[in-house]
Amino acid sequence: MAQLIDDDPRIIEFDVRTDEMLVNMGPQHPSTHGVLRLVLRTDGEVVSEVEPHIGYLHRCAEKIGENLTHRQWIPYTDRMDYLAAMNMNLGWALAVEKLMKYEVSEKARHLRVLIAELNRIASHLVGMGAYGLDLGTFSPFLYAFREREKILDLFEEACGARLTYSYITVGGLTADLPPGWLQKCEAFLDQFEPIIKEYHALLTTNAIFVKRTANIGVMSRELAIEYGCSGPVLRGSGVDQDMRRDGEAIYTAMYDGYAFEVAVMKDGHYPRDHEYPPVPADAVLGDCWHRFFVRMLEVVQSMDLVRQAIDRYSACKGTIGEPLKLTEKMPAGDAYLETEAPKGQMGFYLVSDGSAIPWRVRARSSSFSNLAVAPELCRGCLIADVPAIVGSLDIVMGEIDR
Amino acid sequence: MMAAMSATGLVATALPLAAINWHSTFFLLFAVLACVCAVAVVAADNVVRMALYLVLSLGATAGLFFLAGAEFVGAMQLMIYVGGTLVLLVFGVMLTAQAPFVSIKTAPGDRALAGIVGASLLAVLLLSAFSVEEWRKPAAGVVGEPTATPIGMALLGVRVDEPPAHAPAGVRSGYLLPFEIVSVHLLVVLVAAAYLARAKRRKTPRAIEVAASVEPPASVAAHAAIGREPAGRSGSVLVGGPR
Amino acid sequence: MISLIGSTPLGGGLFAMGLFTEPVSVAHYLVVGAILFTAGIACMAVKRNALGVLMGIELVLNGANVNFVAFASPYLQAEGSRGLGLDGQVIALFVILLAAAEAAVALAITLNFYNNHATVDVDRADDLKG
Amino acid sequence: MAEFLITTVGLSEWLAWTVTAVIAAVLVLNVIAGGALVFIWAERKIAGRIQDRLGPTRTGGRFGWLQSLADGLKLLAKEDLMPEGADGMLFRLAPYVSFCASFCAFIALPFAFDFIGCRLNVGVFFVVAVLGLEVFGVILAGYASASKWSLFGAMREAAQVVSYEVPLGMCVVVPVMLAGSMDMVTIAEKQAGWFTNWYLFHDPFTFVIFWVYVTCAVASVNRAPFDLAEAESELVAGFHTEYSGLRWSYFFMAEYGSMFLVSAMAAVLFMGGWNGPIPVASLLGLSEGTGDTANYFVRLLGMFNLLGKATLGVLVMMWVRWTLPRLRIDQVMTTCLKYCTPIAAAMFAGAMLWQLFLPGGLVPGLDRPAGEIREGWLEGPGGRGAAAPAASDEKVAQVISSQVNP
Repeated sequence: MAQLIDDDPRIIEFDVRTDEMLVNMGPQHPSTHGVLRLVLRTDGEVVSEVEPHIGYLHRCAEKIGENLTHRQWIPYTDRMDYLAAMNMNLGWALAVEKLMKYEVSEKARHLRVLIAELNRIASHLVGMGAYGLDLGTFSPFLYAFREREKILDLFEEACGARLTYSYITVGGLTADLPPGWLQKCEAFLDQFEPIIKEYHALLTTNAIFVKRTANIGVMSRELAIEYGCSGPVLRGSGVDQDMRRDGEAIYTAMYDGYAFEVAVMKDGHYPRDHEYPPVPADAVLGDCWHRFFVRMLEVVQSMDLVRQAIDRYSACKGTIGEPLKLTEKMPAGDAYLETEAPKGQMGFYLVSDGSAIPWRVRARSSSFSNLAVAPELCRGCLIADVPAIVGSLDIVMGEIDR
Repeated sequence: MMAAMSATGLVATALPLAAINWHSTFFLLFAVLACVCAVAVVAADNVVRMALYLVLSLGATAGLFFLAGAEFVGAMQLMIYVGGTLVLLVFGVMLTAQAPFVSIKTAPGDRALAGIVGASLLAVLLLSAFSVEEWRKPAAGVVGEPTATPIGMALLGVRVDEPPAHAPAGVRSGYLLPFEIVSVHLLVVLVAAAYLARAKRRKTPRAIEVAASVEPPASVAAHAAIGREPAGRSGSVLVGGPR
Repeated sequence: MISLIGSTPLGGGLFAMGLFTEPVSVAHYLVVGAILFTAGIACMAVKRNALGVLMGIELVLNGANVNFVAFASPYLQAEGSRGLGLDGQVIALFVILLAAAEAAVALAITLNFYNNHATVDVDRADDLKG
Repeated sequence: MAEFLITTVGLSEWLAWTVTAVIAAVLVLNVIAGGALVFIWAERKIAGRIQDRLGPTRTGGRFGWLQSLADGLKLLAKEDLMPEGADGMLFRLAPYVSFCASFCAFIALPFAFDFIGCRLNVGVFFVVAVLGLEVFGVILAGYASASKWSLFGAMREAAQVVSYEVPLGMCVVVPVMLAGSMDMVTIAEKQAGWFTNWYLFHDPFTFVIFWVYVTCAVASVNRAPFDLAEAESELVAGFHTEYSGLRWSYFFMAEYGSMFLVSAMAAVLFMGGWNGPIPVASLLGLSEGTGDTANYFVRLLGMFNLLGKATLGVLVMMWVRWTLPRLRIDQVMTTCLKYCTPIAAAMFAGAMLWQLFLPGGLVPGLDRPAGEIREGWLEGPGGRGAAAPAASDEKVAQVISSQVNP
């Protein structure tokens, strides 16, 4: 052990006697993604310790869920990961359906995939743009939002809302797609595809971006698993896990027949289904660059999935069916289901006493676990690396604080 | 108001304004600035303020150099002296910033004593400054454009300027040797400064102790840490990833 | 503006001394140099902060420089006098350079002092007394 | 100007000089203040266009011309806040220190042959020195704000500026060496004629060192990707976190003033100053001495040349800012100490050797005024000789030979 620490090139002794300083980063800080407060213990520019303080956005969402019927709680799930509200709706709806052993129609299933994957693109676009902002470049942020706006336009047309949709609901979806929507969606995908190259040029392969992210905040496989990280953060460390493939049957059944490859580095390379920029030489598996890159890959992956879903959905005859009644009684018992939200594995747990109102509701937030690893990653980094690392975890405070 | 205006008009008419000598006026401006700021350095207690006054004083002195036609020396003063003071300022902030705006007070007795001694010293200096007739005579007038060429040539060992009137023959040398000596001297200082400021790799066992101390305490309440006395322990920290 | 300055007692006094109207002489510079020098000496004597002492040294050197430049300047010489000529300026130059070097060394000393005493108060440097 | 006032208007001499000085000062001040307004507007429009949006569109007509002015009014009306623990005097003083440093440097900047505040014999040196003073305001602001973020910003700025002055100085010395003068007017004059005479294209070394200069200049005026002192994603707003209203805007005027200044420096040192790429004036038969009106026209043309080049430099800085992410502090220092400084030193040596062995350049046909430089060194060596007549060239040569070969 002594030998190990001694060889650690990170340990440097300065001649100057220095004092440590406590700095509050947040809750009002440009790069803490909402109201996260980080208390940094720094020695000059070097951060020796980071402690996240959360709870500034706590709204008792879980407790509210215990006073509403299952479908009435859907709008509250919107406000968890408000950047991927569709996926939150989906997670809760599936959990309730699991308890009720309810199965939605084939057409609704494909529509759910379509909508959820489209929202995954939107969420990753925000993550990508905001990450650029964290590293001090503003333009990619607006490029990302420009495309996200188009997705929001599509959503608006489908369900009338642009941020908090409540579209996917228990027993199906609130409405079917309006006519002509699919063509618009395809048009969007066609024009969006070449723009991804722009993002790669502006960020992924940019020399300064690589310098700022490669080999920064390296998280080993073991660390990622120990802290319960999930989603792109987990896959960025090289762990091959994706709930859409490895999850419970009721969830994976949704993706039955869909071809997609989990965006993770296997045998030293990423999936080669499309043309991607090469991994820079400095990047180490598990660093900020890889987490970012996995997100970029998932954007392409989700585009593929959306295309497939469009085909399947339009091939389906009939209607998507009606969602369950607001007061539909649930059987007594409990159910827990984790789904693959854009930020990671989002779990919902509910216990029912036989009424329409769940007796207990709990949510397992992916961002919560992903943020928990930040102190480990930030130990010994520079102040400028703190936004880079926290940004690469792509957290949403609405989901952490619930 | 009216009285002030009429008084102004009176003075304005009474004084030979046409004979304003701008050179002298600017001299006065810079001289007053330099002197007042120099005194302020003595009077101030806060290091950063002292440094600010010092910078202003040095800058005003550079202005005096420009007025005296020593443009190169003036620019040099701005660049080196003032730049050097900048570092001083940074050190001032770093070394005394345990609490905001700490000042190490001077005892009033010391100050009074210094005032007396300083006043007498100033008196002696002023006496000598005014003692030579030649120094008191006003300047003869404007001479040709100053150039930095003679200084440059002199530093290369060649004198192209006119010798002073009373200069004995044979003592006019270039400054190549001093120039080289100063260069080497500065190099030595540079190396020494780099040596002092360099980051050292830690030898053996203390690494463990330090690495352990970097580990977070079991419950690090920020408030408790804020209340902690500034330990001032010799810094040894983890820097970045394995770059 | 000038008349405004002239209307104040101080400004009027300066006018009376001919400071606005007469060309400056070497003695003017010498006065400035003397004040800077005295301020520097006082600073060195009075300050307990090592950095303050350092600033005093800078002021002293600067005061000396003012004299050198004044004696060297052809602008300031009276009729028939040529002063030091170039030599004064070159010496002033060397003084500036060496002052920079001196500041570096002094700062290093201060830094070591701070490392050993956790203060820059020079009165605390009394470890050597018998 | 002053002569005109004395002879034509009949003002007394001191009044004429005062009026002239005030007019010149106001002009230069307007270059900074007006320039800052225009550049801020341009920055917003450019940033908008780069980012696929429009930028300001409404205020003052179609293109939002008056947006900066409206912002200025807003800043004027804004409450001036000061943190409770701040050092009041330093906090108030800091923006002015920054602004004054930026303003003072314009004194020695030649806009055209005679359009210069004060033709200093050591102009280049002066500008670099004074520009370095701007950092004082930043450090004072950072210290006096009593905010940790401000202090971080100030310390970063100090480290960065002190480091980048070294390669910047080396870059600046190269044109000085080629021209044999530190006078910016002389340096620009030496590059008259076609653009091949620009020091940028003088030899390969100067071409490389120009880009080093650009890097260092961007770093020394704190623009992205080197804007660590105000890195908004890390340090909230760095040294001006606690500033608001007019004081805050002074920092910005200083920043835009310095941006313009270093760009104008690049134009004078490497891109011929007021000499355009094509010597339009001399092709038209206009040159110095063909009459007052012609002279004036030539100088006006030269001024637009210089302003154009400097503006181009500023626009490039904006382009860079809206494209690149920010470097980290250690990477900024690495860039300076491991890349810029050695490259600048090597290029300096290279340019020196080139000047020694190939003073006429590789292409013999080019009319390059480089060869006459060495004689130029000995011009006007009377130096400080007050009463004595300026020594002639022969005399200097004689002095030199007598001292070099005793």
